Amino acid sequence: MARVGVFICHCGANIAGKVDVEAVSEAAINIPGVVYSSHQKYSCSEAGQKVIIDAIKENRLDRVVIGSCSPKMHENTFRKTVQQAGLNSYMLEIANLREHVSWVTADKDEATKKAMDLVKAAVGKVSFAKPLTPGQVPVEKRALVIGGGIAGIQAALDIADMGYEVVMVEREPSIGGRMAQLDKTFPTLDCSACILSPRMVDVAQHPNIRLLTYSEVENVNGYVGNFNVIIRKKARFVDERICTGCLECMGKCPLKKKIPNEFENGRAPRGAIYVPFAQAVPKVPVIDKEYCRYLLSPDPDKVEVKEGEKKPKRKCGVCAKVCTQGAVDFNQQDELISEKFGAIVLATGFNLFDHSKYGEYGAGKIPDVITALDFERIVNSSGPTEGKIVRPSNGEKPKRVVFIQCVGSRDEAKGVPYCSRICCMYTAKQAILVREKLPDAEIYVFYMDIRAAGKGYEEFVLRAQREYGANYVRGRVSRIYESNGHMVLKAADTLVGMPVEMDDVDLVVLATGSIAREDSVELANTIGITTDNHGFISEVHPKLRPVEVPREGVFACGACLSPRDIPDAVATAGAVAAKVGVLFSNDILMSDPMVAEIDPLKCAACGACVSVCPYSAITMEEFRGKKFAKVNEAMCQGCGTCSAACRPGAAQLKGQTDEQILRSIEAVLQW
Amino acid sequence: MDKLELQLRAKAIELLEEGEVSIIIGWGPGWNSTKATPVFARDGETAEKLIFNPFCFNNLSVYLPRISEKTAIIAKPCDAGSIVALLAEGKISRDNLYIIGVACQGIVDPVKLEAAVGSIDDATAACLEGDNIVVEIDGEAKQVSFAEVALDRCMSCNQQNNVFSDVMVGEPVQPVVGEARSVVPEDAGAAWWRGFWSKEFDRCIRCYACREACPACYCRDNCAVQALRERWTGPRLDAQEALMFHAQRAMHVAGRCIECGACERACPVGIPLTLLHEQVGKAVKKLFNFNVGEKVDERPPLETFRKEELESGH
Amino acid sequence: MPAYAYFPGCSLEASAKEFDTSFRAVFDKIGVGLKEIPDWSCCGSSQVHKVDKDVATAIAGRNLVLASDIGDIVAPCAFCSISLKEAIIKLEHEGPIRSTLIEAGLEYLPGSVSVISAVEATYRAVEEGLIDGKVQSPLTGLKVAAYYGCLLVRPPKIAQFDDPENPSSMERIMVAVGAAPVDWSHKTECCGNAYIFVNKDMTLNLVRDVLNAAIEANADAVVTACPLCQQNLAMRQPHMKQNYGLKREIPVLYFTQLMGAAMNIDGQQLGLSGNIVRLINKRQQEAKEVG
Amino acid sequence: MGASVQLRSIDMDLKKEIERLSGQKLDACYLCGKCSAGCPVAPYQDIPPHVVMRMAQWGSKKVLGSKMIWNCASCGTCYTRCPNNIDVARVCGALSQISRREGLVADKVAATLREKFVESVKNNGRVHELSLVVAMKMASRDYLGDLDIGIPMFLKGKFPLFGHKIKDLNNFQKLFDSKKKGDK
Repeated sequence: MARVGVFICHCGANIAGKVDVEAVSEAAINIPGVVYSSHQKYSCSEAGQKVIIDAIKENRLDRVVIGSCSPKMHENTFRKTVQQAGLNSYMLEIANLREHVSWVTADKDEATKKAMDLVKAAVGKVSFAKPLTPGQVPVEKRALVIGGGIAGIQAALDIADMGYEVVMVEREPSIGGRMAQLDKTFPTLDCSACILSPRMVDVAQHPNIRLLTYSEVENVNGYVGNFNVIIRKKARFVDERICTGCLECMGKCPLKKKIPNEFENGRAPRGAIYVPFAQAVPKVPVIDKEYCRYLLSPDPDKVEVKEGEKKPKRKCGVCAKVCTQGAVDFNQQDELISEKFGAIVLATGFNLFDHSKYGEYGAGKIPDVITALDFERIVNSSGPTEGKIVRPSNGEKPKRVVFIQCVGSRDEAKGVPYCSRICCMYTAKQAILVREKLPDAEIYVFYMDIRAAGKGYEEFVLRAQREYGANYVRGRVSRIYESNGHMVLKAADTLVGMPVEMDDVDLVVLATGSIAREDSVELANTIGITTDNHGFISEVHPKLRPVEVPREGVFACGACLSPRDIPDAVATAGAVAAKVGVLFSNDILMSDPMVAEIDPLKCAACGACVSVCPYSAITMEEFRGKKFAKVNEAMCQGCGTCSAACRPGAAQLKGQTDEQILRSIEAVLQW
Repeated sequence: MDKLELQLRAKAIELLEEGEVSIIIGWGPGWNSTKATPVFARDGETAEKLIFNPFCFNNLSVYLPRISEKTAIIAKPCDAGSIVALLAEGKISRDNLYIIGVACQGIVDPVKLEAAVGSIDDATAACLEGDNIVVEIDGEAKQVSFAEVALDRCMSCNQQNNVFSDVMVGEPVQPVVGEARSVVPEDAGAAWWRGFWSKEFDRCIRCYACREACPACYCRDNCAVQALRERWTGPRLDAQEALMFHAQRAMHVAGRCIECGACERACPVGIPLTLLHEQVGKAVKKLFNFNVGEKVDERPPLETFRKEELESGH
Repeated sequence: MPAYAYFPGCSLEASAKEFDTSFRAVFDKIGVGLKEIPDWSCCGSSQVHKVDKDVATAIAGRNLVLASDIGDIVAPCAFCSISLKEAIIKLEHEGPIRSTLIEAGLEYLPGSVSVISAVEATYRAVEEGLIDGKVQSPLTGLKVAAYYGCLLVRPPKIAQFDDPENPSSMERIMVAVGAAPVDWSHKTECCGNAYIFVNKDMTLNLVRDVLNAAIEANADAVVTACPLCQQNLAMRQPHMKQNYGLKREIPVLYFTQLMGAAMNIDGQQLGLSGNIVRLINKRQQEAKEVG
Repeated sequence: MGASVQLRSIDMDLKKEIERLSGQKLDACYLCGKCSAGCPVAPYQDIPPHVVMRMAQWGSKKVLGSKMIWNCASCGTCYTRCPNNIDVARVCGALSQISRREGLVADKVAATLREKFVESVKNNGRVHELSLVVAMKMASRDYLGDLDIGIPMFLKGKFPLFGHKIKDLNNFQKLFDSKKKGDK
């Protein structure tokens, strides 16, 4: 017969304020199997833990129930406590009397009764607990960083500096990310490229970092310390080992001014063979197979030639002809690289809201209504206008410039209820840049609230207003339309409580908000983690575990978690590096023993568990002609799905067996 | 002799002789002519016993998961559905299987037949003549229209000539036209069902014939109720525990049951189990838009995992 | 022949007669049947809605029930179509209002009927090619400003048709009859609806802005699909020219009137004035000379 | 509007009544002003829509005396563009109902229009435009204005002297009388 001890925690007044802890403790002693029961003010305190340890020893308890807060908070604490008393740490069950009872139940008597039921259930469950032992897995001390923006760069450099090997995967031809597209950065106004490009070069030159650009992660298998990742290295058609970066080829491409350059947000052209921008790392061009004439023309070897006809020749191929190194290789194919990693870092960044969803602002069709990212390129001296602020419609200097904030932020109707956090600041910065370049221009900023919480941020916004003469108008713009070569804008000044109208507007800059990458959910699925409603990666705990995600060994930093500015992206990247360092400081990891196991004698070999397992942790085995399913304990995450799907009850989650669950229910039902 | 049966036997013998398969599963004459019985033929002599008529109500696919040699099976449309379901689960291998489909115009419901003509255990002869079933009992030939005594399920079947098979035997047929007899009132709510099943399950003697006859119940010795857990699915003759057993079985075959009715026909105390499985089947159809027995490459919906299920989005 | 349940609405019986007659004539020509809903009543319009939204839903519901035997409803007036559309959405969830209807001998079955406006019905007909071959004298050279006003495409959750900020269906229809739609800024600005009686100054200001925008875009005429828009825009133009800075007078027509003209439907049925007919002829002539 | 609003006197009953009649959640509004910005009639009113919303959030009775709540044209511009999916026209409608009940109508002419319109619908099943126009002319005391428009329309048969009465008027009027069952 089990000897169960019950300990009811007051949690100060958190539990005791609503639950009659004494009554619960007294009732517990009458539950079959319980030989000891008491209550304490704070079970998690050192004194409280001592009471538990002493009681276990004195009363020869072999199982423990603690009625306290959520196991999420203190399960680990109490596991160690019972272990100190000489018990296996899994001979413990926590009845959640705080989150499940006192915090959510209004009536005192009801709360006390519910607490008693939960304790009964816990006793029922723990009575059938079995000692469990954690397994051991070795750690592959290499990190994969997905995304080569400022967050990924920082994380990669920090991890590499600790002496661990890093592979960085970036899907664009160059690293640099969003920050590379920016002109100046707030609130210091230093040049974005000037502070970023040294870091990019560091990545390229670091002996511990291997850079895979123009590459994407295709599949992730395995578990913490032992991930198997398949990376698709897309065909670049230029051999990175040979190319010297002279870029002679780019100038000769007949399409050199024909294709919108994504890096310039489509506001400047590129060729079919190109590097996205001057400081690109690596400075090796790619050939865009969607456009390249050579690659699009039919392969003569594959064309059927009728008698008497000439074999067709492939078109163009100029780049290959001008390359002195012979680096252009039209026969290159996508390459699948399979690598092993101990940790994965997500730094996939963000996208900008598509303002064509705002019909009232011209749906992207009015040429002089541009986005903030367009503005960054226009104002940048290496951008399409060499830094001259001009109206896209006619190339003239604008006299009246209007900024509109919260376009695709704080707009529930457009599916983006959240604040993008960066727009207030970059709008102030852009207003300042307008004033610097166009001393006579009128500048207006339509805003709802100014959110400038950050070091030097509020001062920066005030400078935009006071020193640079940006007129801030509190109110949202309702509509923009063209009239006589200019724009008319209908707005409201809510501080005076009046509608206002503005004629002869020359340039409108929309502060488009941050959204998740369009394929973030897909990526999350590939990696086996989750996103929030908006596609941002979910962290384990927003306050206490802000860079960990619910799959062990996977971390995230930067704007793929939520909208954030450069300082925050860099800070989280550093945090991730520290977390990876902690992980890699172990040679061996202890795995959670609460994993599934399958009784081969009960298994009917239906395969349901194999097909429902989210982590591909179950395989079909055969022994002497009999098939049965088997769990790979290192890959199992203990979700219990197999156990639910298993008809004969062969699959059981250790520590949460059918027997334990049924005993809990029976205890509550008082069978 | 029926042309269809001749073809059937010829095909079976051919398959055996050519070594295509080592065993043929089909129906043969039972201990009385209203009761066809399964036949397992390994030689031509046994294969000569094969028959097919409206009394062949067993779903023979129930034997497939237990046989690992090369097998040919004679399948009517509903049995073929079971075979598809078993293939979809990977429980049997297509490579080891040769399916002889038979065109089927309907099967006699023994309960209806008995109600119409009296104790069919005493029948001395029975056959389908035109649109009527003729049964001879105590020397008296009793005649009843086929539509009157056919299985409800056959009235709504539209697969009679379209059987998932390697070869089809028999001429195309017309389905039997009649009306299904539902005992369920249109407005049946939870209370009605509770009353109905407590009455029905009170008769259950826990013989497990339903389970044995069911092609989806291949767990056999590993069946969950083998645990006979006290107070849950205990071994007592108790309507509640019987309900628990049958409800559990219904859940276990949900998304895999083709509602062939083999369980109901096997039940010695006449519990209308098909009704239970139909109810569950409707829910599966509605929730997952899944038709059991339609595709060989789609696992049952309750046995699949999609990555979206990892809480992404919502 | 496909057939709609036709809901003319109060205005089309009176002040907007030519919308009624021209719409019927055009649909007759393209072979789409219109069966008037027997004993139809007020749509529940925004005025009733503001007094009691449930009563408005109930009286709109009456029309839905009466139409359900005929088919999907086409309601030319923008107010009517939006009221009826909203009622469909409301009645889905409003059991008590459905009970009220039952008390009045009307049982509404959710999903039994749907509602579209005249523009939607015409747009569908154009897309289905029903007007192909019916346009005998295309309105070549005629520049039209398609005016949607408010409730034809708004609010999008209820209207569920076209783009609320930059609609283009009427332009598509105009192209189909050979006219040249102009791009202009005020196609969805409000005309002030019935407030001409309440705040005349306000309404005339709004109307002036709309018309001047069409004039600036060089339109020959404005086409509408709403009785209130047409009347507000068409009437009082001389007065506005004198006192409100209206740049010039400009014809304002129902889109169906122009369609009818392109299909050679008798001018009497369309209610077209001689001036318009002459304008159309002039543009056609000019186009011929240029082309 | 004189004296300051005592915030502790938020009238929750009024606020709830507005929410019930309008079906809109007032607290969803964060007062960005987009409704006022696009509202075609706002420039001609005493207060713009977002101020109506703010006062409604307070449950301030002052809003009942506003002209804006009577002059909303129900054009749907605000609702179409509102970031929080609020139909401000419905809020104005609810406020005008309460305003009429409390005798605080600021725009008598607009109130008459509504009253006559609904009366016409209730008595005939449809609106008789001519009687509505005449009633409005009387209410606004603009007896002769627009005669230049009205007379030709009348002559063209666009203003039939007598309205159409629907046949099933009896049942139709029941739709006005029976109240929503959940109301009491």
